[in-house]
Amino acid sequence: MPEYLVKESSLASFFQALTQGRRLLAPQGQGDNCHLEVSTGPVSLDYANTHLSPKAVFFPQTEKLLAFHKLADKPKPHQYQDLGDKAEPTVIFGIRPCDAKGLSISNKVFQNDRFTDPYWKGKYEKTLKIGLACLSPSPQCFCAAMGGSPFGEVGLDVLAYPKDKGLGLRTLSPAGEELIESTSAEKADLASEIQDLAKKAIEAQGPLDAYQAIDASKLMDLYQAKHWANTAEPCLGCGVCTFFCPTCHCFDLQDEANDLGGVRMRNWDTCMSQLFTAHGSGHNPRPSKVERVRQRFMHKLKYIPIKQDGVRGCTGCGRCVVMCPANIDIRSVAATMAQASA
Amino acid sequence: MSSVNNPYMPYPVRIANIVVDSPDKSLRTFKFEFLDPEDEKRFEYLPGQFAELSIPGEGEIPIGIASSPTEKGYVLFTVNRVGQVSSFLHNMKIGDIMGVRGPLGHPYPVHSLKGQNIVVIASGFAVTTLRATVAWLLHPDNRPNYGRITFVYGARSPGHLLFREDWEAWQKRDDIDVYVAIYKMVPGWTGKVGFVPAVLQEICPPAENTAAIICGPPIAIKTTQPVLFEAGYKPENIIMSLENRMKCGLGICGRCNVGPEYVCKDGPVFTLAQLNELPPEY
Amino acid sequence: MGNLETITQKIREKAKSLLESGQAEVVIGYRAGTIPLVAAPFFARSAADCDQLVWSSFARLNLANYLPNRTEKVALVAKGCDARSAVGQVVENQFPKENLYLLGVPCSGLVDPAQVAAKEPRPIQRATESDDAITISGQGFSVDIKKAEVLRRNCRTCAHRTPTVANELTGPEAPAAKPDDFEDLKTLLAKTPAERLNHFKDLIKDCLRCYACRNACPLCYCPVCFVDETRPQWLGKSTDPMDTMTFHLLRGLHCAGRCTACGACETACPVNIKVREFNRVLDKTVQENWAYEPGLAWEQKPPLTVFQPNDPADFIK
Amino acid sequence: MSEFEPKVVAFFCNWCTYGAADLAGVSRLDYPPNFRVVRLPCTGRLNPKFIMEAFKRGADGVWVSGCHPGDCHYIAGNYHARRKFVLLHSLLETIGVEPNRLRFSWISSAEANKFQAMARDVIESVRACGPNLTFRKANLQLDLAEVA
Repeated sequence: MPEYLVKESSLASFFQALTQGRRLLAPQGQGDNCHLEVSTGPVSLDYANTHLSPKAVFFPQTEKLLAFHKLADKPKPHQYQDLGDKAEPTVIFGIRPCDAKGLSISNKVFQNDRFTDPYWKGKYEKTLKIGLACLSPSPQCFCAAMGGSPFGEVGLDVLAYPKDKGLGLRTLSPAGEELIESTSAEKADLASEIQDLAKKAIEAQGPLDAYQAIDASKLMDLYQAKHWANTAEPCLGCGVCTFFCPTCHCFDLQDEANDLGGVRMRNWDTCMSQLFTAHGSGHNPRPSKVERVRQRFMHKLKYIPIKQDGVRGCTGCGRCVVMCPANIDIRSVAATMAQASA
Repeated sequence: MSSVNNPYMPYPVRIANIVVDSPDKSLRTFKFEFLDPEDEKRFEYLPGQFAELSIPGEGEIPIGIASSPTEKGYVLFTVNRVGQVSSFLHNMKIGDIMGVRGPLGHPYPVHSLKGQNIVVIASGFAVTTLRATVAWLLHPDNRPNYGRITFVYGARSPGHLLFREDWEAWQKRDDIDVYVAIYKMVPGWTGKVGFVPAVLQEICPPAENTAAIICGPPIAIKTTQPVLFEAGYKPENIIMSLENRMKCGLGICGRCNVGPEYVCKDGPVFTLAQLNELPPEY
Repeated sequence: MGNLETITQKIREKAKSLLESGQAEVVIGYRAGTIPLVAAPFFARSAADCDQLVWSSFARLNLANYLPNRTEKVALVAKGCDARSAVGQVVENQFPKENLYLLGVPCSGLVDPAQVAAKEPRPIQRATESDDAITISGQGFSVDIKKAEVLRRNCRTCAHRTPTVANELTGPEAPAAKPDDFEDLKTLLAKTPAERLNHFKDLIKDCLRCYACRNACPLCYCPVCFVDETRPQWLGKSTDPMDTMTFHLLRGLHCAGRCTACGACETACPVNIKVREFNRVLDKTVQENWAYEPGLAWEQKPPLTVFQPNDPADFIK
Repeated sequence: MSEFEPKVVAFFCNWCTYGAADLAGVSRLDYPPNFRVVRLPCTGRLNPKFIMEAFKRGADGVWVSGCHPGDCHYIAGNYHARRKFVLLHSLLETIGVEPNRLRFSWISSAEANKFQAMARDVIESVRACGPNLTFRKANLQLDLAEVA
């Protein structure tokens, strides 16, 4: 796919063009206050990553799916009706490659081999994703160790990187190319520069794909490894890791109603909660935090790769590393798993 | 958006009948009729699949389908009163409107078992999807495709035996062997007495070219397996249905997984050979 | 050797001897974190483990949280607030006193990463500390910050930095800070109800309802929390602002008269909500009405388990 | 505002205020009909979450009433309750709930007149506060409009 250049002087018109007929979401603010917000551009590139992952754009923490009336004079009382996907044409500028990869992993869950989730699909397909490559990784970043790259292209329509106070761009999909063609960006040959920058950024991160021993090992060997009780011991069971994870997609369906009617909604849920798997009978397949912590790491590093052609469910964004109140660091856990399976 | 393509949309149904199934009233069998006859065609299923019973304002519960697709005009579900939704459902009346969402999961592999003998082993109220299976197998369209069929069913007391009319009718047929047992003798009972594994041991059909389909509480499944092994059954030919807490039924919401497999989407039917390779999280 | 290193040495030595003598089967303390400005909970069960134990001003979690339901004999590395919480656990029958060894650390206050980030927004790759300053460094910079400038709010007003009840202290008593005078609450109370409501609504607007504050709290050991009760379900699971408010109000009430101001809740909060604001309202009420501070002695009776016939309550007609 | 009729959820102790309400009725002391009574065995049974639930479901006010200190049927239930009320009252007042929305009283089963006066006072002061909109969960209707 071709590359393009946006000069500093044409940044304003570039972002102006992005907003034509759609809303532009871009990171605003810094540190813990960096969030995706509606923007008219130009977008400041001076941020590490958004505090929360961009999954909420496609999979809001609370999303109302269906609604019904109870009153007999309304049409179809006590019958659920669809509230629709609420999708609007959107372009996100500035998704980091780790998060874009995360979205592509969740996309295969929400649109799996048997079912398609219409609420996710509507929003996913109406959103163009422009990534921003990482020239200098943050201390908690480890995308390369998880098989990704600071210049990763998975899940993106366009990859951008800061260049001479302007932007370098590479389009990655026909929709992305059409979008960039509609702007003032000029074609340029940036292939070798991108290659060089990517190489440098990966080297700055430390070890490449460090956890291959996990991929090669047997599921049950990892599952039955001895370290899980120790790994789980400091866990508080709060689920912050799952709320911040770009690939955690679990949810709870809940009905809420009053005298007039009600809604069925889904809310983010977490496998760290005891209730998550508790049967009505009281039986619980994952009764203690040892099973629950194991589930989370096995899911990321073994179950998802089994289901998704070897792609790991952790993209190395580092949010859980920073957010875990007990400092359970997935890098250390993965290293322990790799060691246990060696 | 067309609701036909939305797997979260329940089909509206009317409660056509309710049968109280156990002396303590904890089990009721609900007969639903689709409000839109077209929905019945869309709800195309096979024995072993389940559906989410959806009560507006209360929530959903995943329940195995107790009727067989060969029975037209309605679907049957037997519901144990356990939590909020099932308790609410138990208080609903004939004529009430609610929803059924499905069919979900994979059925028992009845098509790939063609030409084989089948032994169906049911304990307690898990008999529901097996009742559907036997009804399906005995349908004139299907019966010729299978060899010998054996149905073993046990429950606590005669009052806890579901679908009495069905199995009494099957007992009169000569193309199925029916063994119904209660766990403890009560006056007036003329059938077998004992737990399902003991009954099975007594009458277990030879393993050759035979598949066993088991459904029941974990303890019954666990104690039945040794009997089958002893009779020479291989893990590939022991077929079971799992239960886990579920919400979406679509393999998305994440809670019912057993290792990489989602019970709702990839199950609930697994062979013992498959389960032997998976974490025991069920 | 600075004070911190002395304490670390003392903890390691004591931990080893407690494990060796069988007085403790596990020593719960801190190890160095895998990222800057963090010390992580650590469970030492062997002499080799003990060499990983550290003391630092990043030790923000409350380790008493790990006591309930534990059957082992525990030696707990406890700063003032942790020790008070542990005493509270014993008083509330959540942990047997005979299984507890309190290795008390006189604490000089802990560092709040949010305040550090406010002073130095660049990505921090390394953080080291001396007794009264931290040094943070990243790509092309290295900055010293006085700890006193970036202490957590609760540490700035901590009256019990040295454990009041401990089997042993790792060093000389730390000077107490000026106690919380609730000045900000007094200012707040002078405002109109509508302004106060906006203040508290704004406070929790980012809440994700992850319940990290609850899970990090040593007081929250209920087998089934009210947020998880289903029949009836007291709390909706959505991000409805009223459900979120209800959670914070009831969480605050459950902690009233028990909270030791350890700040673990605010440490755990991933969206930097000052959840202790709710607790402080109640701390103030408890102190004013019943002159009670939790966790200062084994014999204390929590204020909601006792009463005086003449307890003040003018608002009841 | 004149058309606003407040709804108040009242939590009454079975042994005193509940009887006072009864006595007031029998004695033909009229009082406003705006409250729905939840009978408790003792004010000590009152969990703060009951009060929050009432507000969330749209109550404009909550009134809690039990036995005078010293008169508890269970000896000390209302003493314990009193301490809980102190906390609840201070927390809700601080976060900005108008003080008149949440009322507490001690009324024995003989005090029909006090009951009448208190009932009138509670309802009128809640009326003056206006409808409770801030503590009500209100977003269900919004979505119902979409499927009307």
